[in-house]
Amino acid sequence: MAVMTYLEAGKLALAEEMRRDPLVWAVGEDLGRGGVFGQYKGLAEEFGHDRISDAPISESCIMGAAVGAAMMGTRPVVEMRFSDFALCAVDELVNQAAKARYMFGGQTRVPLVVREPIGIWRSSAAQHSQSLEAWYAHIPGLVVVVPSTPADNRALLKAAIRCDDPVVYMEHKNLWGLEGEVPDSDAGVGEVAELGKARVLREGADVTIVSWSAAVHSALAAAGSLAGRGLEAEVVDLRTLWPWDRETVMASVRKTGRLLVVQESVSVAGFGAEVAASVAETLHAALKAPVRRLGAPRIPISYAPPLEDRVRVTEEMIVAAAQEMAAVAA
Amino acid sequence: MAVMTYLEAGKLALAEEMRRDPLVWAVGEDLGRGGVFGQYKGLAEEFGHDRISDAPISESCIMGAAVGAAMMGTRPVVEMRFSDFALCAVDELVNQAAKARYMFGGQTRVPLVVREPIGIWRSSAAQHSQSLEAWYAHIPGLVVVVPSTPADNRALLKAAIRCDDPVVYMEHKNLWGLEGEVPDSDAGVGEVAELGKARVLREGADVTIVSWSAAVHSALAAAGSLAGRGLEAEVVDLRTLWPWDRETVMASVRKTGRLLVVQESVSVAGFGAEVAASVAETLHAALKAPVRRLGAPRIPISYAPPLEDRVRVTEEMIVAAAQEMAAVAA
Amino acid sequence: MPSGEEPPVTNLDIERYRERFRQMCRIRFFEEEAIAAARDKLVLGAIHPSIGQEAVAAGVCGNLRRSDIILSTHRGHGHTLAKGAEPLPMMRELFGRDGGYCQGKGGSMHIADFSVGMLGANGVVAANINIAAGAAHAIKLKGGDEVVVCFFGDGAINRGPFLEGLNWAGVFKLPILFVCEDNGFAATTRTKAMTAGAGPAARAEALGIPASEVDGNDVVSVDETARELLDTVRRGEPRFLVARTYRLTGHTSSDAAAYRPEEEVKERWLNDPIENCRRLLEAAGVPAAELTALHEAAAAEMKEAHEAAKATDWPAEALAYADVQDVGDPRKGAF
Amino acid sequence: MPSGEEPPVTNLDIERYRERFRQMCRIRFFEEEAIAAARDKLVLGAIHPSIGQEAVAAGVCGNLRRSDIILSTHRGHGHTLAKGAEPLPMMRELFGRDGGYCQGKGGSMHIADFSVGMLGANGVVAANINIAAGAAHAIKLKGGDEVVVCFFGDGAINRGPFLEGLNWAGVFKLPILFVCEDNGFAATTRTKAMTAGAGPAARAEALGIPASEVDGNDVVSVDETARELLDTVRRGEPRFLVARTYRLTGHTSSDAAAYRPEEEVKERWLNDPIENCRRLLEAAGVPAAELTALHEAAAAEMKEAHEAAKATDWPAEALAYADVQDVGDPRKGAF
Ligand SMILES: Cc1ncc(C[n+]2csc(CCOP(=O)(O)OP(=O)(O)O)c2C)c(N)n1
Ligand SMILES: Cc1ncc(C[n+]2csc(CCOP(=O)(O)OP(=O)(O)O)c2C)c(N)n1
Ligand SMILES: [Mg+2]
Ligand SMILES: [Mg+2]
Repeated sequence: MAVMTYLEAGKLALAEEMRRDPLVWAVGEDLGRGGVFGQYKGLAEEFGHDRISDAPISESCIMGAAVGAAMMGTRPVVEMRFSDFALCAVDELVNQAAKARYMFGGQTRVPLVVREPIGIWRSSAAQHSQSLEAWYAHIPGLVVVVPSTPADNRALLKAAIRCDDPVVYMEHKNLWGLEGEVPDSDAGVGEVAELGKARVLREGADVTIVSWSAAVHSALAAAGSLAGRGLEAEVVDLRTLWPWDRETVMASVRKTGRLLVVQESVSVAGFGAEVAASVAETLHAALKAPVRRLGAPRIPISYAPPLEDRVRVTEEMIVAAAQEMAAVAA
Repeated sequence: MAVMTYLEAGKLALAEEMRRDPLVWAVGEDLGRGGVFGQYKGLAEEFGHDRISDAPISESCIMGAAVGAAMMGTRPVVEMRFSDFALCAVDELVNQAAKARYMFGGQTRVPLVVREPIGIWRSSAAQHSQSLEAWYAHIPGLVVVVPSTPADNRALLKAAIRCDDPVVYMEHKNLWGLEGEVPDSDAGVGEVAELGKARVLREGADVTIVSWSAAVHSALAAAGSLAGRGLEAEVVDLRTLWPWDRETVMASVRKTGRLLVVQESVSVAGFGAEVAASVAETLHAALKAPVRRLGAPRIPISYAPPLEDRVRVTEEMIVAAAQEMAAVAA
Repeated sequence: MPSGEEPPVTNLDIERYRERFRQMCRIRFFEEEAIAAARDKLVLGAIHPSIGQEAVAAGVCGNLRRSDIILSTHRGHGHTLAKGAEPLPMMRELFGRDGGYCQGKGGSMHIADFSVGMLGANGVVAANINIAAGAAHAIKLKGGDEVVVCFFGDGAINRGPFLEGLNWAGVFKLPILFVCEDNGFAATTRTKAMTAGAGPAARAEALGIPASEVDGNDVVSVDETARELLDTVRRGEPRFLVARTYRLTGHTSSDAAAYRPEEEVKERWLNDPIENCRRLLEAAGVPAAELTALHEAAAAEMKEAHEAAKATDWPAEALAYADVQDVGDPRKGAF
Repeated sequence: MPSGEEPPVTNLDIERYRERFRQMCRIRFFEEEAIAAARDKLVLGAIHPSIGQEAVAAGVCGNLRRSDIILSTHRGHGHTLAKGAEPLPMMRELFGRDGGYCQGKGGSMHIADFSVGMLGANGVVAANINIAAGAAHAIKLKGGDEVVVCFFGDGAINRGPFLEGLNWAGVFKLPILFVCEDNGFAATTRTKAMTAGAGPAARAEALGIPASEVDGNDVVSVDETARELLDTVRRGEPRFLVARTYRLTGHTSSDAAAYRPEEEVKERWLNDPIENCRRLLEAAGVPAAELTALHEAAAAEMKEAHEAAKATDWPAEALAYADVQDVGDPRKGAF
């Protein structure tokens, strides 16, 4: 075990996969000098500028070229800088990458990873803060990964790179500096994740809190507070949204009888709706309280902190919601 | 009342609004010769080529230019041809149009209408058949309209054009030829819809079927069959997805105790999840059966009819689902 | 070369152009069969015939190896055949039948044959340009000597990917030939009316890609220019070719093209690339009967494909769920 | 014009360039205050200073009427001030305070002042090009005689909207001046390395927009060329201006720009557009003291904006829910 940041863990994952497989390469703006957050720092020195490739400010072509390069047998890792800029490349991702294998009757695969840093972070405002994971979960052909810890950023990124499907890989900008233990390279376990498996981060009998990405940490903090108030929350980190781990979620809710989904993104038509609707469809009779979602209001993200804060789901909100849910049964 | 097609009703709405307001104009590829489905046929003759404007194959610029032209006080109606091509203009719609008013602190508005024909239609395959209304419902700042009848295509398009917010207006390609009664221009009522109001198309006490766009017609047909089997379905056509008419839906489900959402689009993370989750959150105790969604599987849309058909929600599926739901309570 | 009075051509590579003639005939008859089948509702979705443009497909692709790559457009039957795909699985795909190249999932606009390096038609105008740049990028990364040819229309030059993909090819010095088939129209619109500046070649040059222009209805010009350009491309430099041509039929098989004068079309039929080539070969001494035989053989081949496709079953319904993705495969019930 | 040995300029329009000098000083000091405030964490999000590029903003915008329109970029403080926006509401916006131009919702990258025709900075590179084309389109439709100026960087020319927006302006003959500020860098990357072909002017010309190039550190050249071009633009023809300049500081206020040699930057500081202009005015007979006074007044003005912004409250929290949309307004509880 080594302690490292979420950012370093992602870099380690990429470096390890590039060492393992010469067909893995990364491309994006400014990568040669480390990328906008330093996630690629030093990699060009080891792998050269062909494999840690700069790109013009051409998001469509970065994504579209990755599709072509993936169909030709390489494994591109595409850096979009901010997930918001991936909106300049949606045709390439949704109409091309996601559909090519199917449309062409299985003649090809598009093994690419699109890294799309998401989330609210330091007054970045409306065009640099979005979390649109729900969009990609809706698109057949795409895999959606949303790591919340350093260990997962290594294990999931490695899995994403090895995956033969196009993967939308959403790191949360506010987690870059988060430190945590990461298994050693020769540990043999925990190094490469299985995509589609949630993790129960904390067990509890009273309420299931399902979350992903940075919101997991608020959920965990809230679970801590709740425990002090006599309420045991089970915290499930989905880790991947497509596929999402229905079994783990259902098992937990079957036990607790209560589901609270906690997401940073806009609640309306967010992925939490899928989880809540699925649980309501499947476990209606087992529910001790109605399913519930917490997420951002349907407003753009502001620059000024007091306004930006209005879209955040806080520990207090989670605690309050869980308590209300427990009170229903009481 | 006059009988006309869905297509003609849309054309009438645009013509009427263009006559009323000289600042309304339409722009898109091939509009001068009537547009790809003939929705603009004859309009250039009446309004000239400046107001029924051709465009280069430049979806980004069509959308982006509409944003600028809207901020400058005109009211562009943007034609995207197939909603799939709007994926070439997502930055312009989501990062620009939807956010400009907010980001700029209310200094401007972006009164544009984006017409995005959606849906499965005549073996159009994966890149010409999508229905991504859920995406736009998730984006703060956007209004989302999904008309299902000729009368609504007139009344809702007129309302969309008069709306000061950016409106994603999704006509269903399979409805172009649908005929129906449309109020006369001087009727005074029903001419311009109020956005955000659902319509109860059929009353019933046993199950609420919520639907929108072309799927409404399958829902209605199913309700007819169900009536023959002693089950009275209430069919609610949402008409707009943002805002969506929670009150009407909740009132109906409060009465019937059962919610079935019927959508053509992919079920996973589709808008049906929002409706189902909201009802489960709000009316848990009043439900006689679990909420339920019917929608497409998470697969791209095929070309060959037997494969294409596999994503369709049929009348039979709706009937079966409603009967199963009724059986729960029985 | 519509006139019949050329001097006898002496140094024409007869073998070569007989083969091109044959290829053009095959393309023509494939599409005529497809149009007829569309009328009979055997072809399901929209098809975009390339009738009148066959010399571009035949002239360019005749210079490619099997391992070379092409990317095509919505109007891609010609490119696909010329790259070596078989008519029967193509026709089956258009009919949405079992054994179609895409198992009936794609149709005309998504036809592909990866086994001959045909990486797909595309339903989104200009989207193939970036994908092609990426394919060439992969070849360079892997150190191969294959080339990529990317076909697109004159309407595609107004989409952003034109700029992004050409710039990309220039920056990374990729082995790619861009071929702009300038048929004067984008759907019902005369492309010129919606295009500022001097056109595709000027744009390419401004993006650092040397451009050549040829008469796209003259298979010899296309062939010779493409051959030369492809030599350069194979050495790792991108090139651009504009082929001026004309779409003799409508935008789709159901478009009567009423937006253009009949005389214009009539006149353009006099410049049919197949007839141009026939005249050339005849002038070079190839017996007319030999050419007629090639012509008829092509007709028969495509008629047979039509009949055979018609006799084929629909694909198995279960295929609808196949080949979506491995992780999160919908067949595993996770939806 | 870094040298100090020019012959005395006689026909320089002293009034005009004294004003430009003043404007450049204001921009410089605004940004220096903003950088200092960013160090103190008063400015919240990323800011992109235009230090060294002031002559472009001052030279171009000095030729505009209040009713004319500009669209700017992430590096837009200079354009905004030069178009007539006030420093205090700008600074408040950077601080995220009440009374900021966007009520604290936008910050530096989304600053706008519609009352003076400044239709917004933009956080997405090149996105403003299409929006600007549309603004000009609206002017033409309404029959106005305003013009639109669209600023963007040399990195923006590699995005699709560059092609689409310029083509649009050419096709519809719109009153728009595109201004490419070529500072040699796109973030940490030398733009040349990622740009094929001869650059922005050649691309514009290929898209049918006549292009001019000027020394962007010489406010007189910028001003004179812009004036001329804008006359043409006001008659309804699009034009393109490339201003060669240099970003003297980092990409953002927190970027040390270690990716470029110190000597390069040092040398470029000798070509500071403000000092260039000062020398020109002095050579034309303007007393040094007068220029120093203008300089100091600008410094004082911006210091005051800084102090006043700092003393301003945060915006009311309820504003978070305002101005999202009318229909489906989140304040109506519909979420
Ligand atoms: C992005 C996009 N916009 C619009 C269309 C609709 N469309 C299909 S073909 C076509 C015309 C294309 O013209 P051109 O590129 O010249 O090719 P041609 O049809 O002449 O071969 C259009 C507008 C599309 N498929 N994709
Ligand atoms: C579409 C998009 N891609 C990437 C970025 C990140 N980014 C912000 S500024 C910048 C460099 C822009 O370079 P240039 O256009 O030359 O303007 P300059 O910063 O030099 O003024 C980049 C890559 C962005 N904002 N938008
Ligand atoms: Mg064409
Ligand atoms: Mg620059």
